[in-house]
Amino acid sequence: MATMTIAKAINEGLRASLAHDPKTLLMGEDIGELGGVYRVTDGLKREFGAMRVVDTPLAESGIIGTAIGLALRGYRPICEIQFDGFVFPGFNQITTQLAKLRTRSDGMLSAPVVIRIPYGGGIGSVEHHSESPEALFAHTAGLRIITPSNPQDAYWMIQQAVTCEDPVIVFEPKRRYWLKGDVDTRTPAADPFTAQVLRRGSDATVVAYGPLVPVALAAAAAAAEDGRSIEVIDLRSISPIDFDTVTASVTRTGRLVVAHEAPTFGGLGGEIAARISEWAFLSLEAPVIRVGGFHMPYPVARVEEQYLPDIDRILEALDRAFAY
Amino acid sequence: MATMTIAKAINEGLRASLAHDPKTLLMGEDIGELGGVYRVTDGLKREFGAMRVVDTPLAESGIIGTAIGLALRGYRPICEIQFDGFVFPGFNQITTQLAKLRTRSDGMLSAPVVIRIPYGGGIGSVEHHSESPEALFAHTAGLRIITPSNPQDAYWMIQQAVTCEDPVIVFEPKRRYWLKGDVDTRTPAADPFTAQVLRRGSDATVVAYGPLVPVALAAAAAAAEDGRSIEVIDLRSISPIDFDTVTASVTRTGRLVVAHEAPTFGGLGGEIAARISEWAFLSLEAPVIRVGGFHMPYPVARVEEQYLPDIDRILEALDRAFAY
Amino acid sequence: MNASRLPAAEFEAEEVLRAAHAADVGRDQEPGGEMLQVLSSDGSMAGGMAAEVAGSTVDFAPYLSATDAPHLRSLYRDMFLIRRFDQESTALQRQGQLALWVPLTGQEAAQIGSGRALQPQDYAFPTYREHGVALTRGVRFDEILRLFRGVTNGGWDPRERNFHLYTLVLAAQSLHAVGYAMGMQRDQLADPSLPQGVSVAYFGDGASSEGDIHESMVFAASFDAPVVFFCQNNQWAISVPSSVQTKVPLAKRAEGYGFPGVRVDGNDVVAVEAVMRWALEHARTGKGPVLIEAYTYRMSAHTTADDPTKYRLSRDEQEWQTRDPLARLEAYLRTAGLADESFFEELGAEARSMATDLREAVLSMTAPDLESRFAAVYAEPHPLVQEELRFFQQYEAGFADEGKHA
Amino acid sequence: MNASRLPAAEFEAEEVLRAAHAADVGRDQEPGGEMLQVLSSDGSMAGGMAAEVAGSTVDFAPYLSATDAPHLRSLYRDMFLIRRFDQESTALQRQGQLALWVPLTGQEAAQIGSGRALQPQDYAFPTYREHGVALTRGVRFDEILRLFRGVTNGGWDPRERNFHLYTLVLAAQSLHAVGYAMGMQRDQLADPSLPQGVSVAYFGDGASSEGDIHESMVFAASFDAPVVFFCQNNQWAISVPSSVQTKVPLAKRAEGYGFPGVRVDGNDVVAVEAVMRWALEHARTGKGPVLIEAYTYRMSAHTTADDPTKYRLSRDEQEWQTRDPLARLEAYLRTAGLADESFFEELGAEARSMATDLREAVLSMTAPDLESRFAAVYAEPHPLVQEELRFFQQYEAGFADEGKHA
Ligand SMILES: Cc1ncc(C[n+]2csc(CCOP(=O)(O)OP(=O)(O)O)c2C)c(N)n1
Ligand SMILES: Cc1ncc(C[n+]2csc(CCOP(=O)(O)OP(=O)(O)O)c2C)c(N)n1
Ligand SMILES: [Mg+2]
Ligand SMILES: [Mg+2]
Repeated sequence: MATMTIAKAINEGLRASLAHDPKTLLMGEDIGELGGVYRVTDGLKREFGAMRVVDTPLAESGIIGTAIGLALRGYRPICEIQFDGFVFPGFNQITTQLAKLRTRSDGMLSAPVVIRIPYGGGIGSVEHHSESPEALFAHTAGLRIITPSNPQDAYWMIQQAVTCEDPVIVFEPKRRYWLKGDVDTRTPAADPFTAQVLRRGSDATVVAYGPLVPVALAAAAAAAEDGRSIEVIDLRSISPIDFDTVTASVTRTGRLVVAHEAPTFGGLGGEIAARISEWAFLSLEAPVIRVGGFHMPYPVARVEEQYLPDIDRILEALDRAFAY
Repeated sequence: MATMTIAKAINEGLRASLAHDPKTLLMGEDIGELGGVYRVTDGLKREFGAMRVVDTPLAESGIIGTAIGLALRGYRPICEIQFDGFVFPGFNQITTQLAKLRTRSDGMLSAPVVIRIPYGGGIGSVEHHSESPEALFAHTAGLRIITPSNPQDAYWMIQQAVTCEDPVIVFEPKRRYWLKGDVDTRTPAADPFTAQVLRRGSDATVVAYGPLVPVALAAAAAAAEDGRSIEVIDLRSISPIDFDTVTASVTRTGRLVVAHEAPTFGGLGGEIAARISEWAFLSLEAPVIRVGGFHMPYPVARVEEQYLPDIDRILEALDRAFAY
Repeated sequence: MNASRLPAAEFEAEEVLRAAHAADVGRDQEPGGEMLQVLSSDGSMAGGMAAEVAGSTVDFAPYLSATDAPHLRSLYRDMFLIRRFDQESTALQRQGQLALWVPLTGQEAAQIGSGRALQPQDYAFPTYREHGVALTRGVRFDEILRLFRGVTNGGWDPRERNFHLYTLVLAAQSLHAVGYAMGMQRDQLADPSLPQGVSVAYFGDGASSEGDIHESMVFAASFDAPVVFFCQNNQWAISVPSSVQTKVPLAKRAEGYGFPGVRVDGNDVVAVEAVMRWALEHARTGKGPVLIEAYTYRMSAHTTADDPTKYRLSRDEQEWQTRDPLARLEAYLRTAGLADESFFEELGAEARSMATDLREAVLSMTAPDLESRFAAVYAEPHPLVQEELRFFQQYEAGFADEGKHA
Repeated sequence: MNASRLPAAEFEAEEVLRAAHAADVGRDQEPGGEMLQVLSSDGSMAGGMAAEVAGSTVDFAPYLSATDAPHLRSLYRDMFLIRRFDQESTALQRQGQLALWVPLTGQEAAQIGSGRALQPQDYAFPTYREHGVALTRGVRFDEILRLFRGVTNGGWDPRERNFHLYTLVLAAQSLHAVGYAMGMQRDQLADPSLPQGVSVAYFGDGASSEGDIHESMVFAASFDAPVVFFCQNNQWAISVPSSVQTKVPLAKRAEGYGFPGVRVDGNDVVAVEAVMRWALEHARTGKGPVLIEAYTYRMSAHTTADDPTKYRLSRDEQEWQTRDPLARLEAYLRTAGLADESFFEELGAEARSMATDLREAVLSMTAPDLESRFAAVYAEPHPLVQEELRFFQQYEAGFADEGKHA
């Protein structure tokens, strides 16, 4: 058991993957000498060499496209996209190739490519550095999408992504890179495609993932002071979504708030609300309330605090749910 | 009043736009001499010349990116993407540039680019030619997305898209290109960003758009024989969505089925279900039922009939709604 | 700006087309001395072939098979069979047995010449028209037609044939080819006793404009990847002439990335094979990528859904008839006395029986059912897919049980 | 494969870096005779400048301003001010007044030389480091800093300055520049009395690998668009040396598209200006696009968030100090007697007062509120935006009214 940040946990997870399987390799912009702009790959090039930790030319379609080719040759490439907003030049290769190869080949071919994307806001940065585009990938079948919210998950989920035969996108909550926690490097975390109940409660359920998990927990703690018992679920996997866990919870609590940083309109909160409204129709005492970003490009740093869902926004949503 | 197909109506609409505003121009692959693979731009190069109807190099990012530049110079480019599945090389320019220019410039710059995309299945075609990716654009603020379901709307909506100061994506239901109907070339269609109630009913509401509108109407007709009165709404605009019209309907009928060809998971049906479940919570007698594609790449031609939402799938969904 | 881009409303149809292509004819159809060739359109064979490539003179003589009669006959056989296959497939499409067909007639030399140069350990990434290359990699004709009958998006096991599936999103496969080559490079480092493989990216003149082609060349050059870019410039991207994609030979692109580019007569199977052998050796021996532009012509429509009379002159089509890749090799084989009449007769018979078998195979292809498609999306269990499959099964069962609506 | 790509675990830190860059030094820092230059690093000025460009010899003498003292002084002034601006902005960032800063020190000659060659009707599309070009287009220093203070993603009205907003997605603006040029072309056709404008796409060595750069060159060549591609090869894309993007001069890419490419000493403001004048004239007179590679060096960090000691040798940084674009022009102005001490003193004073004003302007910048952002998303009314705005206003009002949670 060691204490480390999420960034360090991913670094250690990548190290373990590289050490364990000679077919793994890291690819991306500035991941070598520099160790990535967030130092998540720090020291790995020095340790494993330039054939295993590859500073690529500056071209995201090139990164994903060549990773697919490497995977077809039996390798397990782990690509880094430098920031959420820069995944789009690679969108075509992800959506039309990576996701579809298995179906195209009637199940004959696998493309176990892992794509790491630091995502989300709250870091006071410039345009394209604070986005949450996960819904744009979740709609496409053939991909799996996970997002850790703590060091233990971070350490294990990256390794589980690497051993998965399907392509996996790992969205890393960049503003939590420095969040510390215990990591048990011997006992694997739970199946990465399942949700986890982080706090038990009986009056309402809050579902969150990635950077908003600490916010949801804090909101639940605040609500407890008002005498409300809130259950908090960390989704962990965005595609597939572990609806069984959410349904079971809502069936007990009767109320659901879903929170993500991504814009509400067309976001995954809609998918969750729609499905839970159907599956738990008779248990719901209030409509599912969504908390998310507004329908605008992620705003400039000076106003992002007003934009980002925070404890108060979740509490306000709970208030609305309790008003029914 | 003239009778024409949807393809011809768009052709006439484009002709009217080109004739009316010298700053408009068409850009795309094979739209000139050939008139487009669906002949939607037939004859326009001959009529307006190669500076107004431009056969571009084969590069979708290039098409959208140069269209943005032309728009910045005061032009109104109307881009054709040859098939739904080939929009992805242009996704970056649409998502990070076209959608964001206005916000980036604090409202100083407009980029009134129109992007026409034939979409949807049912044409017995090969991979990438039958997809419905509209949700991947709706989640991004800054874009408007519309889809006509009949010749009258097709004729007018393309022209309304061209005069709109915001970027507009027009999804054209390709398997309905040959659907005929009356076009009144003197009286403009309703505001393209509003929904229309196509059939009045009192027992349940079916919301559809684009290629599924005729299917929804046929399902309503079939249900009528079983004594059920179904209201049918043609959404017409996918972003924004005219929730007021849908809410008003559901408040009366108490039941809602949403149908689209796009995969259900992460599709716009989720957004509609989530919002209507909230706005009409106390009126809903059953959960909103979604009918859509399955979570798989659009399947090969020989099985697409089983895959595509049809009259029976909508009737089955209505049955489920009525079971509550 | 050139004249062809000015408004043309006042012209009549044929003139418009002529005007629109005036510039192209001079530019693209007379590529001058840059195009490598040994077997000219009249069927005469030059003694050798040499050219300036990336600053030094390359002698292609060691790579030429011009005097190897059995080999020339077998090249002719492949070209003949694949053309016959093309005709049969076109017929099958016309009869409604295929959803679509993508003809390759005119490009047999480019495809057979390049494909036959490959070694077993090499791996080719086609677009959607490389039926000739498929043949050289051992893909069966009926396997190719499965896609066009709409029963699969694949059709064969790429790992068995070292021939990837057709990729319909233009240029996407070019990056896969480079990545695959990077893998071959790593395999060799890990085990130097392995035969070094080369990866080949096939693409067309139209696709050359896509960003992915550029990125694949940047990556290939950066990592000295053992990859050959094989561009069939067949003059057309559906209705758009190659002059819209480029005004100079596409082979010249290579220089900008620092690796050799060669333009070869794509209708000369001997020259194509030689240039490809040279390029493969270049890549195989660690000297990095090569770009080959095979200058050829799509003699038929883009697909069976296309109507070329809308955009190109029959004059040009006729002109290219005289450069037919099969006719010239046949002429050479006959005049040089390398094949007698019986060879051509037997080949005709072989092709006829192939066509009959093919037709049978196509008619007996079974369509998958949707149920089976749920299993091909993910390698590992997936709750959403399982749930939707359950729904679908129950839904279908509902019909079986009680003969529901409609 | 070159040695620099082999595992290096056994090396020590400095050696690793040396080994990793061994190849680059010979390759990139000695570009040989291909690089155009008149003002050498020691401050001596050659009489003229000529080069082979796309097959014919171009004499740049008519475009040189080497003997025009007031002009040279004003070029120096711009370079001096922009460097001072850079230093002040770095300081402001260190003091927490800016979220981030992107320094340009080292690239003053490339930016001022190219920017000053533009005519009023021309239009430039920058990346995010073109503060020098911004200055030549009349953008105020404090307008540039608004983005870096996080109060806007823009900062000025591009239509007023004919200078587009910074674009952070690498290479995207290059296509906008080509499209803009296509618009200029059409404007001229409609009204030939208009002065023909040229559009300029600025990008870096790293961005050159993106597909959008390729597509922009394909479109520009295809339509003979009046556009100049201006690539500042400052040797680095954050931590990645330009040798990973290309092994040959980037200027060579142009040949593959059929238009001229020139490599110029990007630290020689006189040469840059001349080459840019020539290129603009080329594009302006309908001869089509040009690619200029300005060979320069990013003397500072990539951004204030970057630490270059992680990836490059202080040896190299020192070596480039000796090629400083300002120092060499200062030396020339002094030795040639074109500027006296008072010129430099006055300039120093001007810069100091500029810095003071700038600091004040930055500190008094007002942040927008989120409410105002709702209005900037769409030009026309939008029900979802209106609804969310209403929600937000009520939500905020809730706090004002009753001092809610937390
Ligand atoms: C990314 C993408 N855009 C558009 C298309 C539609 N399309 C299919 S083939 C074709 C022309 C291709 O021309 P070329 O690359 O020269 O190959 P050829 O068909 O001549 O063999 C087009 C535009 C596509 N398949 N992929
Ligand atoms: C599409 C995209 N990918 C990645 C980035 C992140 N990024 C910002 S600057 C940079 C390096 C750019 O290098 P270069 O083009 O040489 O320009 P320079 O910074 O040297 O001026 C990178 C990788 C980005 N902005 N856009
Ligand atoms: Mg072609
Ligand atoms: Mg750089």
